[in-house]
Amino acid sequence: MRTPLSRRAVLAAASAAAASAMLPRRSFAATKAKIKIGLLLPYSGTYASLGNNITDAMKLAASEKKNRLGGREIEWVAVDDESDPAKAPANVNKLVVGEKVDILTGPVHSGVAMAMMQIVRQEKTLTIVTNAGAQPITGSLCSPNVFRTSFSNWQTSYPCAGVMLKDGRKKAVGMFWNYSFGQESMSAFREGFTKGGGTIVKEIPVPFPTTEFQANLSEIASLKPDAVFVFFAGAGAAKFIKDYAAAGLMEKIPLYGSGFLTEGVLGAAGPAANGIKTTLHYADALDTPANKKFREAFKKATSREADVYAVAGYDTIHLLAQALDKVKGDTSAEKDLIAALEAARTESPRGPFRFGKTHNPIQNVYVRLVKGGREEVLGLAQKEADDPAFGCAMAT
Amino acid sequence: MTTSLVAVQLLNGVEYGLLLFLVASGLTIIFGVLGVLNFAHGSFYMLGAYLAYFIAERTGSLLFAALLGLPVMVLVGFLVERLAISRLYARDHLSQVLLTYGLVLVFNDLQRALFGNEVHGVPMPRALTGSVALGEMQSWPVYRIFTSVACLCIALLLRQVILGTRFGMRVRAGASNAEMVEALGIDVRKLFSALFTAGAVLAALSGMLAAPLTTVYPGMGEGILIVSFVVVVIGGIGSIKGAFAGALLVGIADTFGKVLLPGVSSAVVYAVMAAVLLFRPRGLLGQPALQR
Amino acid sequence: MVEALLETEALTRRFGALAAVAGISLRIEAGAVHAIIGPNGAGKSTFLNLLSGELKTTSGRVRFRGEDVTRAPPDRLSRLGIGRSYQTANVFPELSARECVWIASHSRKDGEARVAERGARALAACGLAARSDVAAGQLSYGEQRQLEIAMMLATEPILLLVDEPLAGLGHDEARTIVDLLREVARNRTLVLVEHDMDAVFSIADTVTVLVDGRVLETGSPQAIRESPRVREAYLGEEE
Amino acid sequence: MNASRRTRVALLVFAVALALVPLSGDRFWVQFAAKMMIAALFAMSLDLLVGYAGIVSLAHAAFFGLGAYLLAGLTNGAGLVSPLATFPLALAGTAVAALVIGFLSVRTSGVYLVMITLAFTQMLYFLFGEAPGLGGSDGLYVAQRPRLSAFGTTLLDLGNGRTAYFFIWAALVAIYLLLARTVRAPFGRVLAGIRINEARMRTLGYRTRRYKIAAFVAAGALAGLAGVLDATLYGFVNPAIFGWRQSGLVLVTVLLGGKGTLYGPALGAVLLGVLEHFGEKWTAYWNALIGAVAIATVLALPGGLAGLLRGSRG
Repeated sequence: MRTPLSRRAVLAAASAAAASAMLPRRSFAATKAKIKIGLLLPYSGTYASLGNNITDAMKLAASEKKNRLGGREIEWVAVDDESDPAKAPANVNKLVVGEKVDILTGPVHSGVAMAMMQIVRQEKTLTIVTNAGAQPITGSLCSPNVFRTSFSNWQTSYPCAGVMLKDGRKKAVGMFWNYSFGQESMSAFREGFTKGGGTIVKEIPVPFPTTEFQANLSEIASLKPDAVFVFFAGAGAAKFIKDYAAAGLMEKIPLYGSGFLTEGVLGAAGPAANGIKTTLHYADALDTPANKKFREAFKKATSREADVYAVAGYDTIHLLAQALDKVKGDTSAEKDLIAALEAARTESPRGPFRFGKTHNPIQNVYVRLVKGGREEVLGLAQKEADDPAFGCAMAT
Repeated sequence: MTTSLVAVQLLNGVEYGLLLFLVASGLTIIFGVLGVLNFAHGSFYMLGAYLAYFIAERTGSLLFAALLGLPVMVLVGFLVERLAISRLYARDHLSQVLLTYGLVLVFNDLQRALFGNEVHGVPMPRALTGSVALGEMQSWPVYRIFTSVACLCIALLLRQVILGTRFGMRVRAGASNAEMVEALGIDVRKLFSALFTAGAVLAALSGMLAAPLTTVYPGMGEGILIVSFVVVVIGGIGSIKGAFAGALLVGIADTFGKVLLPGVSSAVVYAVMAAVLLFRPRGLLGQPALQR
Repeated sequence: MVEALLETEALTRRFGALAAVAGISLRIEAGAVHAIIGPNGAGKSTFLNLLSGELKTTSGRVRFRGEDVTRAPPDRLSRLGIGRSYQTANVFPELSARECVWIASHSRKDGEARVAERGARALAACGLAARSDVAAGQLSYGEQRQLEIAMMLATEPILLLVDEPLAGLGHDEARTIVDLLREVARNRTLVLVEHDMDAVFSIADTVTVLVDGRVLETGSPQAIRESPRVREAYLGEEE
Repeated sequence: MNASRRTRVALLVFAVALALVPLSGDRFWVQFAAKMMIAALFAMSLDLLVGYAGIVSLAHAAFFGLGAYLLAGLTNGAGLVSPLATFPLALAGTAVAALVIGFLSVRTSGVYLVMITLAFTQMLYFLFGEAPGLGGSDGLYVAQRPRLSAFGTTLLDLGNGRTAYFFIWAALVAIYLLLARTVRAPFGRVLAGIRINEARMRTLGYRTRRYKIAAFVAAGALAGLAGVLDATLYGFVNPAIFGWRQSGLVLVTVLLGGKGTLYGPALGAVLLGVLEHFGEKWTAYWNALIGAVAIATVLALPGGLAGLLRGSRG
């Protein structure tokens, strides 16, 4: 029942964007007014800490730019999306139609992102996705006015297959939360693993957000694979890691996953997490000047540790600053602004960053290992990984 | 599935069921005697878990957390009953659903304000960190055995209290006929207040016991609440024995559902409940129509 | 011999170990006023509830106009022509008297005009015509009893099961009800459970005495009054 | 009588005022008001069940969700665009689901009914969230908004915000009038009798279960209509609309507004909508605010807003 966006609709959208760029510009005075940036992020519920980190990192980046983008002062408008897709259309409208934000950023939850895409593709609002990794955002639903500074689910899980195969693990069990994030991660891993000659013995979908894993752990123990690939995040990930270790499986069957398995949960999981290998486009421990500078500044500003979510927020503002400087803050020059963003480059805390054809990041994906309760960077899993852009007309 | 795997899964199911029973027992007592459908029961579970985390992190001891946390929950349970629930006894189910639903929203935000949104781990007591081998691949953490035994002990204790004490006799009388209890000159107000508090404490205690296994996170009360409702309804509302049977049934059905029917496993327990209600509209061990 | 309108055969209802009704076999003859008396806890109300289908029988049978209705639910029995009124007035307190009888009457759907007319007739027959707009909950205790009977009549029953219609009423109110019942019973069959012996003996054609869920004796009021067994088991206790 | 006339005048003024909202020209407020109206319709449909038939169901969000998903499915899967086809089909589908769920649920009563309806809601929630082919957890787009054309001209295009607004307005007014009539009609009075004393209704000869199922189906179908309108307005459906919290929220709406009045729950929907919109700016803890409002209503205002307006407390 999913609706792949027809090629014609994308072209229509693209040409409409082009057409509106040729409309008479708004008066110059208008462009000198404050630039309104909408934040559609969760500030309550399970993902609130993600929303807060993204927001604070954006504000940190803005302060490094003296709170001005393209010469215009920034006005932030935040809406708590509660990660509730049922309320998402109304919340997006609040920002896009009600507040008439110049640029929309967010969200964390991909269900919310889907509601957002529906509206911003119609309204042509310049939108930067700061977390949600759903494939369609830069795939079948891609749109010239939508960029993403975080990741696509594919990018976080496909490279993991290569890492496992390189470690000599040919027989794997996959276990994932049965919602789109988990499903897309699993299918990316499956693609990479089978392509590289591995066999997936069994895929175990677990209802989201259930955290009762005992039955499936016993099943894994009886299947005796070479390794296990999992997708869990947040509280579920912490619980899974503890259960996996407590069942005595950690020493016998190595655990792999997309980086979200260990992001933000190492404290809660404790020593149980030692030995887990994951792939992600960032690692707290990345030893680069940009990362060190960023982490120190974030700590100073918020007295919290930065994380992968904060990085996306931070980069969003720096990329926007570049592009808006180029068009001198004129957000009505849509076509130029989009072109400027497409050309923007940044030496992000995560490494070199640029947008690909579908407006998804092209970025390094790292191999990380938990050791002594801390994440270590083992090296690159994939250099300058680009998303395969399933069904995006802009890719060609 | 091999026989040994079936046995292991059965063990998993029973272990899960025992924890469910502990949460559901308070719910079923409160409903059976007070006639109140308490949606806030999951919030008490969550509060218990958060208290365990909060105190254990500062004192380093889960036992200490329980000793310090349970009195707090006695106070919370007592206040909630006095200030809100006690005004509902004569009211319809709709009012109860709404008031306790409102409590859920309030408690969720209270948790947010007091403890934040992060996921927290609670370390197991050092004496219980080991594990025993279970088959060639898997091992069984001692703490899980401990919680199972603890749940079983509490179940037996409950049985003893209900069948063997004056308080228990009043509770049984109250469950079958509240007016009679009043006629017998028992102070119903005090009885109800004590029972509600006991239910809240039982829920919190389950949360504390479970905390090292589940980690502590926002919204953890709601998942368990819904499953506990299923347990209570399958067992027959008001019946502790029924809750025990229901909890084991749900635990085992859920465990095997996950293995045999992946992808639709979440619907399994609800299907079991619907099936039970079709044949026994008042649950496995439910009383025929309470006059309420 | 007059045809039996309703017949029970070893009708039994247990609550756990207690048999509230223990094997009652009884014939209710068409057109009769059949009173059922007995000390408290004799199983009178339980017996009525079995006849009206509100309680399920444990064993035994009930036949109504020759048809086995043992397992029939209350709504079906009502539609077959068994009406029921209650010990404590069981009206709809929030609705007006007119609405109460309307609801009763509407259960036989045969056009709004007839429904309304039947309701009005029942109200008038029970002497409540002037009180039809008063909320049932606001009526006096006696009037609520009258309304109970009016509601029952509005369903045009053949057999009326009336449970303690006089309980808690003053002398005058009780007389009104007795007169009403006598009037009602003229062309219907009435099963009456009642404690007030004067009332029972003044209107009943047949009296059955229940003790401990069993039939002690059945006979004419005269025969019952004179039965030594009844005197011993029952009447002796009452005053 | 006087009070009810005042209510009627107030409702008329309110309906006219709603009809004038699009004149403001502000698309956001038009859409905001449209959302309120859908919520009002949804709450009114539940009031038929809760306030009149006395059935407390937690399955109501499921019917809202089914209506929305059916519209999306019929549009995407079968390519149906005309509301003349999609609306009746979606409503019929919801009604059938309500018939099945109602049939199974009204076998029980009271708390058991609350629980079994909760179970059905959860089952559907998981089904739409996980089963392949139903859109999954991210939801679905409605490929084309309902549009009615004949002879090459478009008669009704619900993709147009203003047209959709008036359509929703008309649906709300029509359903209010229909429900107001229904609850005064014999059917509604029998439902009231069942709510007050079901056992007595049975001894009066009513097959009460049939009436309850009928109420369940009618309320479910109208909830489905609210869902269809929601999907029409936003063009997006997501399994989150099935959750038990949504069912709980609409119950709060009904009680806050005053059950058994129809217009009360509609008012409740407006109040909660406004509270949500502004409360969120005012405090990060506005969920607790809604919780507090629910608690206060139960404890202090059993008659809800409608009771307050009528000057009585219940």
